[in-house]
Amino acid sequence: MELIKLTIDNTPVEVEKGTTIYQAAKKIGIKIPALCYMNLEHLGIENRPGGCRICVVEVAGRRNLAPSCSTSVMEGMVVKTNTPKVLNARKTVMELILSDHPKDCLICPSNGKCELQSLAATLGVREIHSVENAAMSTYRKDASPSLKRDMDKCIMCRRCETMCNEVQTVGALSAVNRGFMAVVAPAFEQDLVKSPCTFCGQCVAVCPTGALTEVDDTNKIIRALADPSKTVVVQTAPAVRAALGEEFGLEPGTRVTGKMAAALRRLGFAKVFDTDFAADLTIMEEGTELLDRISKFLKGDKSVKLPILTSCCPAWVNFFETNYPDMLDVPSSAKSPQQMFGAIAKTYFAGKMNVKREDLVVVSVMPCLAKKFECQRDEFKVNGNPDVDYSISTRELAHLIKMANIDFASLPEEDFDQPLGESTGAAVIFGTTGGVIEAAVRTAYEIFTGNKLNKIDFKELRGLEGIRTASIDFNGTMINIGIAHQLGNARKLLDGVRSGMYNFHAIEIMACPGGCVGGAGQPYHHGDSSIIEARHKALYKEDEEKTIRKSHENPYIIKLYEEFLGKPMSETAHHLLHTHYFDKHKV
Amino acid sequence: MAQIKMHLLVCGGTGCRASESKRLVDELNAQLKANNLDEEVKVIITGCFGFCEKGPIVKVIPDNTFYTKVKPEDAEEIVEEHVLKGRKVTRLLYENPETKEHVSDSKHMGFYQKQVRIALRNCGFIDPENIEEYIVRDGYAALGKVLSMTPAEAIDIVKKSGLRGRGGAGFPTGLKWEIASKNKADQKYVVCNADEGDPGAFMDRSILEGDPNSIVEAMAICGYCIGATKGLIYIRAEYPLAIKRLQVAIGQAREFGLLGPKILGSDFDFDIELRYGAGAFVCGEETALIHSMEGKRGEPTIKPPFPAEAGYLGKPSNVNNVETFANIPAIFLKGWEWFSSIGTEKSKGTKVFALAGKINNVGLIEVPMGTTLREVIFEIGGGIKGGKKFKAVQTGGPSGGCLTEQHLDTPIDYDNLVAAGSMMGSGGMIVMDEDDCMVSVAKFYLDFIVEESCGKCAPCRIGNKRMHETLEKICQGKGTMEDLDYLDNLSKVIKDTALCGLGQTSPNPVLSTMQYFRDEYLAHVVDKKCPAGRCKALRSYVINADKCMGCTLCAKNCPTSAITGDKKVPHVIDQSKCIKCGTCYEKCKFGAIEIR
Amino acid sequence: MNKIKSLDDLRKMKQNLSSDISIREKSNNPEKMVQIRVAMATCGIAAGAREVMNTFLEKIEKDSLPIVVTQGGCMGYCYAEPTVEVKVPGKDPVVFGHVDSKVALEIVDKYIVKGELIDGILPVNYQTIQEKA
Amino acid sequence: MSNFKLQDCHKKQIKDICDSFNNEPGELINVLHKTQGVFGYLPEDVQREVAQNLNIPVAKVYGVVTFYSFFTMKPKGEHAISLCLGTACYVRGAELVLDEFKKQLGIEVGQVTPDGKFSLDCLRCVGACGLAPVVLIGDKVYGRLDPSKVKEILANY
Repeated sequence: MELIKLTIDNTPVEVEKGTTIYQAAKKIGIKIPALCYMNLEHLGIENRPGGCRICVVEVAGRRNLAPSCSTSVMEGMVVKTNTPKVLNARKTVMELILSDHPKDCLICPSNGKCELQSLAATLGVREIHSVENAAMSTYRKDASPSLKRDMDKCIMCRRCETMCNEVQTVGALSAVNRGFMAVVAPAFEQDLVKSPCTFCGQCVAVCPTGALTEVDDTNKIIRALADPSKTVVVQTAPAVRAALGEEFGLEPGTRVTGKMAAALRRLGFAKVFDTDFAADLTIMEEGTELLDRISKFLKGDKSVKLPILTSCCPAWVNFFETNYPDMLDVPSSAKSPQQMFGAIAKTYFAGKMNVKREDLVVVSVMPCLAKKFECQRDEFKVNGNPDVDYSISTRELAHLIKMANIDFASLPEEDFDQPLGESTGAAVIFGTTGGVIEAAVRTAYEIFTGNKLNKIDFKELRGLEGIRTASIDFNGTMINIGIAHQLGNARKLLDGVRSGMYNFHAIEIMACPGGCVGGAGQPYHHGDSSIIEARHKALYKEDEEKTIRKSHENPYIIKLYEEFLGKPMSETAHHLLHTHYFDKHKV
Repeated sequence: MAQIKMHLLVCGGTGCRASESKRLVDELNAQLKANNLDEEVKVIITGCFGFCEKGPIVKVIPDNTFYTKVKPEDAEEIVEEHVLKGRKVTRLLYENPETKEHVSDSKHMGFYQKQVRIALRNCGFIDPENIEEYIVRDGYAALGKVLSMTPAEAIDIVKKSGLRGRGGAGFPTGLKWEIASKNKADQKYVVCNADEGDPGAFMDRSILEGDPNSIVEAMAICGYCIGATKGLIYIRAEYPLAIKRLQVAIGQAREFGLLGPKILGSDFDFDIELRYGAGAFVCGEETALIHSMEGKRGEPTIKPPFPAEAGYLGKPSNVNNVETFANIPAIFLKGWEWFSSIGTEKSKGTKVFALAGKINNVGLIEVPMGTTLREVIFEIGGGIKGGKKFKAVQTGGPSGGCLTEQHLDTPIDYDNLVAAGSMMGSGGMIVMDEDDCMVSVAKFYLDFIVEESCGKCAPCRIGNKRMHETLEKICQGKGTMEDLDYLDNLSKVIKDTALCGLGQTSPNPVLSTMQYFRDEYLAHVVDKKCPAGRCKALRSYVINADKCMGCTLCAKNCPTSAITGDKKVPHVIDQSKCIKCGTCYEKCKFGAIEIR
Repeated sequence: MNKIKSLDDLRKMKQNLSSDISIREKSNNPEKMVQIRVAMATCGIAAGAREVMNTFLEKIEKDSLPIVVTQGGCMGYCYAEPTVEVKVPGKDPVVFGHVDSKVALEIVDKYIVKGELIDGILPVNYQTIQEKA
Repeated sequence: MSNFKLQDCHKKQIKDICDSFNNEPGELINVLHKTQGVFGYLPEDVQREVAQNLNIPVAKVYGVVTFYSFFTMKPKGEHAISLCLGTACYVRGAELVLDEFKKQLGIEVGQVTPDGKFSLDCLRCVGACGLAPVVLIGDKVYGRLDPSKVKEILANY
């Protein structure tokens, strides 16, 4: 590899050819401010339109300023990152951006988390030259069940467009219009619900301002908790425990399972349950379905659809309903853990507690924004009453805790309530890419072969590469597995299956980068993908520390089948835990 | 009826008419009649000779004698000496400024060398829809010549000719070709940028309409040089005639085997397709143009990578504009030595300009690099319309700047124009006179930029909008000195930080007018006056009591009843009610209403 | 149409095509033909060049004159469109500006038939590389 | 927004256009040119149909349509009036001519007269600067305009 020598702010530095000034500066501890630029290096996602012009630097011999994010280093280059000319340019450009940005920071949903806000502070913008009747670019506001768009706050960083098109290949958003009115929007600037949007929320996850945010349901929770006629229970998804701490200043990757349970209890939830329990249940149903299909297939039944696709991820479900309406019978019919939990809570648990369905409020805390959409789907309602009433994000939970004056750091570690709070290590790793399929393999292997696993960890299924494949030896029968995270990779994998390039028995797909740990409801990563990696590692650590690590060994799951469901794929199970899909084709 | 034996051509251009050419014609006719020559000799009034400084002009046909500064009193001598006796009136002949010799034959006058047509060599001379006429004028011979060389040899000729891109920035064409030729790829592309978008420029359109084959030939030459077999012409959809003629030319070239496989018996294959623009000025920028050809929004991307490395569909692509290509066949036909002998040290050859605005001879001209603005405007262009005073000339379109009287004798080339705060651009040249308000002109260009900005980068998207609003404020008489500082800083920051060439040059009209016409800005800001009277808000209509007859016509027509006064008594305009519609000014028969 | 297969073919073709193809096609003694070229670029057409062209064609047809009318590109005299160039054998070409149907008829009747110039001719103010050579 | 309803015959027309460009997404602009040529404008349903045929998101199509000023989502009048606002026309008083058109037609730029007869738009330089100021009505160019000629010109239609 060719090395290039240059100096940045009088410091000599040597970097590989092709490195940008921005990266070279970072190497010697100079953090050039940037706004539109985003590089999730662990995930291979980069947004570099060169549009904001904040990261400009002076390069000797160049007549204008160079955008450091996209200018490659050259031998002997002399770079200055903080001359008066540079500082004035950055400040002036920031002033321009702010001149076309609403000034309602104090009541903005992104207040305190906004990259634009903190950058304006860093750059020292103290006033904005007022031009009489200065135009503001304003647009119609749009709210879906999951996301809100307030494009008045858009700064055209194009991150959302990159996520939606290049990473997710959803194609709901595009840059539209030109010049001052240019903005990122769905076709015809219509509502997202009319677009092929999957509500994966990755646009929200990367938005540096308050232009794209989640629908805030915290007030509904507060009202429900205060209603004496309601029994309010909560379930928390696996990935939440690995990220919630970040909202309270803890290191990324700190697991806060116990503190989270304690906080939820203090918020007033009647029962603090765990979605992980439902994840174990999912494995029972999905694993059985998988084995069922494989056995039939091996016996020569050609009507069987393989590979089986996981269906835990609601954005993925939306994606295939929209893009692959011809393949609706391929994914597992098993509901997602969130919905299985809701269905069991409002039947089995409600019965145990003797609470009427209508008086039981099920709240879920999810790393996800598509879950808000999922819990409102009609097929998950009984007489209009949803199995899961409200789904809030990790960020919303943090907000609730703060609003309720709970000092998170000093909380004790507490356990979940029973019977819907017990879970295995297999369930915990649902929160990261490869986890669902590993959990399924652990159970399917033992059931299929009748042997105990010697080694519970399937390292070949782990990692952060976008598409991974592995073959697992089921005692002589090779089971081929495909894994994809990010919908663009899912599309590639599926197209490969269609074209015959791949031959899988089972495929796990997660819409978000890294799986649920990188979900759109998680604390903002602000472009630092090491945070997602830390959460990913934390979940495997939690799994390792669990005594029970296979779903079918969860005693409460065994009990649930004994008491209520019978066996996996039984009629009751089918009725409560399985679903069907719809053709929602859109362009 | 007697046969006409002689014609006396008298220039009827505006300049000459101002210097009494009309009376000269009358006098000549009277003299002819007096000598009974009016049946045999005819006086003809012609269009402008473009020699207004020496006007009025009289040219005698058939002997091509050229008289300058002819006064009505000279008519008698011309008729008696030249017409009757066949003796030229030496004292009226054109004097060569260098040799001080009298030149009698107009064909040997230096003036006629001011325009040299290379790119426009065939425009107007051949039927653009007939390839045979092009072939007769040595068409495709350059391609034949090139095919007998190696690509490197051919590129070397382009390099030595000194040809620079005619689309704006003036990048050396030969070097561009060399870079594209050196990048290895399974497919490369030759792209012709025919997305002429400068408001007030129509050079490329004229070449495409008048000589489409020259572009087809040049693109094939380029293809051979860089190793491309495909050519694409990106042309404005607003140019239907140019599109049609290109289609005809491409079709005929295919028929003749001058496009397609194995051209002229060589192993070289080349063909051309058309791609249409759809009304976005920014697509003149090469990366934006390429995105547009790929069916995307025409947003520029950061260079590098340059199109020569990764262009159309990610393949090496060479983008040149129409006029650049039009020069190529001529360079190969007549040699690089010939081409590089024309022009200045760093800018070789000629440049086509679309001369427009407040000028008498609006037209398409082609002059050697190094010609001065004065020669272009006052000699070729015939001076300012209506005998008004020259104020500024805008070159380079929205990316250029306004140049003033002090630049009139500057030789035109790439570097001089940039040094003066403007740029060559594609060749629009808009002349402005004393009635034009330079703040409004700057606002006009900003308006264009705001409308055409792609919106990708913040400085251009928002900065130009704010500049436009500030200029609007100044034109409304609400500007402050801080606004001028604001404009100055914004202009510089946009220049330094905008993403593409168009954004980086967009403040030029403001910067150059602020530099050369600061007085005018100050008049708007401090005195709240528009010296040219163009800014409506700063105008006030006042009745001159000495001239007002009290006819009441103005008062009757005033839409806001701002004018009062009794019959036959001078009227008064109430400034608080006046909306400055100008109706009174138009209606007054006595010129009593004045604009201040 | 035969394809041109070599540079020699091209040269031969050039020689074979007399300086004016259309004249050759129309007459046996091309040296006596008068050529009229109407500038038919966008601005010319916008200013009425098509009507002018039609007037010429009708007039020639009616009077059976040995005149050939062709179209050309912009000659650069945009201020004087429509413009028409007339080349009478043995004389320098003359350009007429601001031509309308009336002037077109005058050009034929006066200039071409009688050799009289009419008001409004435009002096040529440039040279091309062909001439300079 | 328009009330345009896509009929089967329209779908066929769009399909034929897309087919003629091999349904290449890269030909989107050429497809839109042809399609606008057929329908006169590009209503929503037409864009959806184009997206469907080229297998690209309709948001992309819309992004392109709104980027280029040549494309329009509003139907034009029977006679589309386009006034040149290029520099040459501007310095020769095109603005005054525009004001007169607005006054005579009673509409603003970008609008269509209530009877659907005229629509008024501006464009940048048709390249007929010698005739400045210039207006295009349909394909016909009127040059050397001044406000007093506007009424007369409109009377031809």
